[in-house]
Amino acid sequence: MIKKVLVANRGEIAIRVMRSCREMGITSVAVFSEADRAAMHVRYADEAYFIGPSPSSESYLVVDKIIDAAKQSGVDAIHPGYGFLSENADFAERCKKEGIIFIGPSSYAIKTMGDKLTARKTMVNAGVPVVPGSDLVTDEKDAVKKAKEIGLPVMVKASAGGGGKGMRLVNKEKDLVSSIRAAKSEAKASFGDDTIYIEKYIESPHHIEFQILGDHHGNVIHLFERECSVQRRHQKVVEETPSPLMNPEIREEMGNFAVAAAKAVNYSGAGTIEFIVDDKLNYYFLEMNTRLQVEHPITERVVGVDLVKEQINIANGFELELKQDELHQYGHAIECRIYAEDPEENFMPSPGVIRHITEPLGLGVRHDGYVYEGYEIPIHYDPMISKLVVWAKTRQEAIARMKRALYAYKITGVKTSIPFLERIMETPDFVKGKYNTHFIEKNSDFLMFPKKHDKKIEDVAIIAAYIDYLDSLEDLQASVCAGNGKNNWKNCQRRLSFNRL
Amino acid sequence: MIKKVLVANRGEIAIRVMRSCREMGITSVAVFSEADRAAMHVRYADEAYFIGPSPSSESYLVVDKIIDAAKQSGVDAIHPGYGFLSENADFAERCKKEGIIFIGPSSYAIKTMGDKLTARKTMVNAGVPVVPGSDLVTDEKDAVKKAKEIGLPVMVKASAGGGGKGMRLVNKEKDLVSSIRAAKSEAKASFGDDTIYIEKYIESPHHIEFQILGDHHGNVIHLFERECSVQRRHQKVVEETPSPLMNPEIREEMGNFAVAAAKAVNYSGAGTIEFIVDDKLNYYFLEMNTRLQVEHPITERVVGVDLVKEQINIANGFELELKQDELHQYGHAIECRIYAEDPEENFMPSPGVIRHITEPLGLGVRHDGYVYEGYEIPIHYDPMISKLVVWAKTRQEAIARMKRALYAYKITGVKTSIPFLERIMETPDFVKGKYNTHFIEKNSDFLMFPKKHDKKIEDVAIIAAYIDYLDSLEDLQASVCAGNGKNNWKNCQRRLSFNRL
Amino acid sequence: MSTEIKINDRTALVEILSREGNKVRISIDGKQYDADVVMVEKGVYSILLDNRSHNIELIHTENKNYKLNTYSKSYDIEIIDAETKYLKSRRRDDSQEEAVISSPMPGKVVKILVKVGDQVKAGDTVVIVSAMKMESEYKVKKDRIIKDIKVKEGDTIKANQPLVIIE
Amino acid sequence: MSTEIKINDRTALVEILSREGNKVRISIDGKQYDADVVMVEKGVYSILLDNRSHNIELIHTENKNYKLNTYSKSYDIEIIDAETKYLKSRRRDDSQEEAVISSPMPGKVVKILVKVGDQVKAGDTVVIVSAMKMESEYKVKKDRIIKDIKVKEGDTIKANQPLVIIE
Repeated sequence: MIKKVLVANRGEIAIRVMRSCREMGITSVAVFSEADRAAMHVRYADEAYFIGPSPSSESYLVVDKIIDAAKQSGVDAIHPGYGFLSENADFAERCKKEGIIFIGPSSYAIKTMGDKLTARKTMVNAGVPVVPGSDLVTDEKDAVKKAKEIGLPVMVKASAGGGGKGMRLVNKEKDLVSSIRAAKSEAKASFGDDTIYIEKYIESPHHIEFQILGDHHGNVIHLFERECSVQRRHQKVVEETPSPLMNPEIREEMGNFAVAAAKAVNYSGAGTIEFIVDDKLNYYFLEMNTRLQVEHPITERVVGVDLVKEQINIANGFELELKQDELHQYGHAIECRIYAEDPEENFMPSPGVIRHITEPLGLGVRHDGYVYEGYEIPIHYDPMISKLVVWAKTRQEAIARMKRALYAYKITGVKTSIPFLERIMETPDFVKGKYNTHFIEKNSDFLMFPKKHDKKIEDVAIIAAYIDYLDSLEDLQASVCAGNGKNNWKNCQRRLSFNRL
Repeated sequence: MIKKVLVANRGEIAIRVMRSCREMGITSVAVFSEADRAAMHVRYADEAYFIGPSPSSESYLVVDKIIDAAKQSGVDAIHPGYGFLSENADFAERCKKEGIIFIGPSSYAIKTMGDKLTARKTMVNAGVPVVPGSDLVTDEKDAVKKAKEIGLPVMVKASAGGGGKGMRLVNKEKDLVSSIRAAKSEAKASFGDDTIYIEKYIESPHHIEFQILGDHHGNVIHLFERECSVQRRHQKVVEETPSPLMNPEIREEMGNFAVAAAKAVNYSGAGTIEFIVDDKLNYYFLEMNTRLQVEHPITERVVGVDLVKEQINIANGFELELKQDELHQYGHAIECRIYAEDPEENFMPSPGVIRHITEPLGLGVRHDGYVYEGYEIPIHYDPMISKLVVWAKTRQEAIARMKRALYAYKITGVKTSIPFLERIMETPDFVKGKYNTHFIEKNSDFLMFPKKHDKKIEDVAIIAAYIDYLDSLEDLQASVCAGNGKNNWKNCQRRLSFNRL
Repeated sequence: MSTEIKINDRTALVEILSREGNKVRISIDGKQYDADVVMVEKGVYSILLDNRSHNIELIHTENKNYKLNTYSKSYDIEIIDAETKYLKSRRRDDSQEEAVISSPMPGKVVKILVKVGDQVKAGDTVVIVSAMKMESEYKVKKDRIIKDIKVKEGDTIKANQPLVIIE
Repeated sequence: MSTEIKINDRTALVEILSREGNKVRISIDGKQYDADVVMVEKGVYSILLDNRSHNIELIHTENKNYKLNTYSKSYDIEIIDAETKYLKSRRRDDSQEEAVISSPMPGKVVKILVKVGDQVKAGDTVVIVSAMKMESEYKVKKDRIIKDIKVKEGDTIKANQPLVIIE
């Protein structure tokens, strides 16, 4: 039985894991870098171990330091959270060698799913649909033949490619030959290798993923889908479940494939099968994330499970108590990721000191964060401050609730993505549930359109600033202790002493 | 359609109502007394109207002032919250006369249910079980006969009684005559009237209430029960749903009676039928609360509804969309009421300034509060600071979650009932779900037993205080601006200016 | 140099042995601790001691007095430095000081049941204070004479403010 | 006496007409307002104006400058009082001041691509700063000469701190 867990992470996910530990009566151990001495995960944990300088490459990513802290603290298990070492097969293997339970899948599963080509082959063997594509080809005629087999539109990609070079989208058969030639010659020029491959081009792609859980006894279940198509620079911004695109038949099909995918690598623990889905609900395996996802709370809310507790129970060797046919999606949940970034300045990161924070509360709102007033968000790590999760009976009500929660969520001191998220909630395509991964690009004008100018609000702002200015001027004058009378000096001291309280 | 609502209340319930208004696109109007200018409900509302001095008898309870504010602001409706004017039939009637929708039942329903004797008679006529009792009797033999009919144990009560005088509990038949005599003579001596009545004494009483909703079209549904037996001085402290005492058959019976009770007064809006229930699951109508209850969130969580939205929809004249046979209880919810009071000093109220607050967050936690850092809890109103509501799949998990949430909930500046609530969550009777309204009395030793002395924690406390002392001493010395050099003076100013930030 | 620190009923002898940044070596009643002490928020300290994470919230009440919460308990702490000792030594040991009736909770004076010069008996209620819908009665413990009344009915009072002076 | 207040690009003429407690009568560009202004938390104001409830959060950034959030928008505000005016008038109107390359975000200097004396062309990247896993390149807008380099690779920098001086 796991009685003590080291959480090899920081920020909101470290605290989220520790919360479940506390509910299970498990002692939690934090690790922290120099920048994180005052971080909330250190304050929340039962114990805390220092593991080195601020850059994660010298602390959170150093296997030896984590293992040292685990041994010093005498934990039974390590929870890796997401990011950092969570999908590091060597780390999982090392834990095993050291006799520490790694709360996650086997290093074999991590490794197999971590390599795209191996993962694709494994899925093909397991009968899971993958994006149709060719093997590598050099011959032009072969390429044309393959492209026709796959069916247009296709992407022609240079095998050695990257950065869009040697890549061609082909919509019409008449362009096929010329595009293949162009791709090959560009690839040759850029990479000195004209090997190419051909992949089906997915129009209007949706990113839909399935949460799965597997135990050590061969049981695997899925906990339905999450729609994650609202992305900026391949970074998820808003997630929801159920997906507005989904229907019960496709959900069951995809869920079954997700289970098959996990079984193909004897998966144990929590994991996610990502699919790319087109508007006609054709779906293809994209990749597997062999860890807890940032967006796991929306599944927790709609299905009614605590995924971290499930992870720990699985790591304990327990059989899954959840049965597939007893699971249901109930209502609708949306997650917004709150980043410390300035939407008005091209999403420039905005680290700094939190001067004031009001967290949104009330019915149907879950808030997983880690910052507090006076906390300085360090420059070294991810800019995510918190995750705002709402639930409601319907999608429409969930959107209204998210707007209400975002309205009440106030942070000063750093810029945040809150105004941008509010705008997403008002975007007609989002409101209608008609969106794909091109959503932010397609709606950028609406999303970036400044709110209408209100002169009265401007005047209210002036009033606040001016009154604050006058009052601090007065305070200052009252406090300036030029100090020629004893009485005055005493007053000064008293005021200083009072200010400190 | 209601587009603008005045919330005739303060504190957490005012904000809770406004949250739902905001989600429905309804403009919310706050009213506030002198003490409440800086209160959160004023900050949260779209508009705010001053209604007089701090004592509620001169502000929140003054019908004319509320009506004035409603007319000035041009609202369509008034939501009374709980307490204050929420069960005032005259206020409901006045709203009607003024053409303002009262979000609550008719004044007839309020009046009928507000008078205990009328309510009892109405329930008897509706076939709802009430606590067996006699009419008023003066004759001793009549009294004995009635008592035997009702069945022992019984309470003999003086009709004019109060404060326990002229009241006798009779367990054995042989004591019946002497007790009746004693009660009569005590009643005569105390009140000059020896009229008595006899009521069945409910041993091990449980306080279980049913949430109901009725619309203007004659539809009434119930949303299952809440167990409210953890009480101190007849004040609820902890509530949960489902009740650990309940079974599906009794639940259905009681639910049907709750619906019948509401129908008997043509009830519209949200209301609560309170029952007294003994260990053998005999249940009797106690009273009806013709308003939203403090503890409504546990029903919202387990049934998945927003009761304030339902209230507003009903007030709009809409038909209930919820159907009895589609409603289910899902999982388990517990509410703890956080009071500003000192459990170690006989629960003495503890108004004052909130110096620091950390609110509990995360999976399955809802927190409805209204205080913030720097806010001064006024002496004029109820000491309730907030309501902590948790949900989990099982009762056991919900208790663990509540403990986790209470652990993380920190308030300094005022004393709170948090340590007492933590103790309740650990009390074996509560953990087993074996408790009735005598719970706190019965377990007072356990509840008040001080936590064990830990010298190391004491030393940690000393370290914190001493370091704080040394650092503020240093600050003070650096800031004392005896002021003989220009440089020094400048430093002083800069420090003061910095302190203000 | 050691300082006396009073924590609830105990008086501890405390000495800082060394301090560098947030690393503090401190001796308390002869026991030596190496603690990592950081004020993370105003009045909130995070202390790591033997890798245990402690959270302490404190309020500086007056002079050198603190009210302090740990997870499990609340403490009253007083720093008895040289100045405090000096002041304490000067304070006359006068147990016959005039007695003051006050309310530990802030609130409103609902009723004053005495007037100056009244002779009251042990257990008599002198003043009633109300806060948050709850009334508290303040009584005398011995037979006394009312010397002075500092408030009137309807007054809003602070905690521990003198209400009635008796002798 | 009126004071000029700059809000984003607008300059408003502001005068307090009367003030009693939190009731303020104020004129802004000739329009008169009766506002109820309360600082409810540090840096957070509640303002009632014609019974509308406004919440304003502000940070005093430097001197008489504020950063300010309302629900719908953020503002930069500067109070231009007599002192500020005096200082501004004294400031030489020197458009040939030395140019400074700085980063509006705090972070870490990842790479410096120039050395003192280098001639750089318009659009050349001079320094790369990273924060929160994101790198930003800072370039010169015109052909320039590198006059001074104030930081070195690996340095942690504050927002708007001078990194490279060009002329």
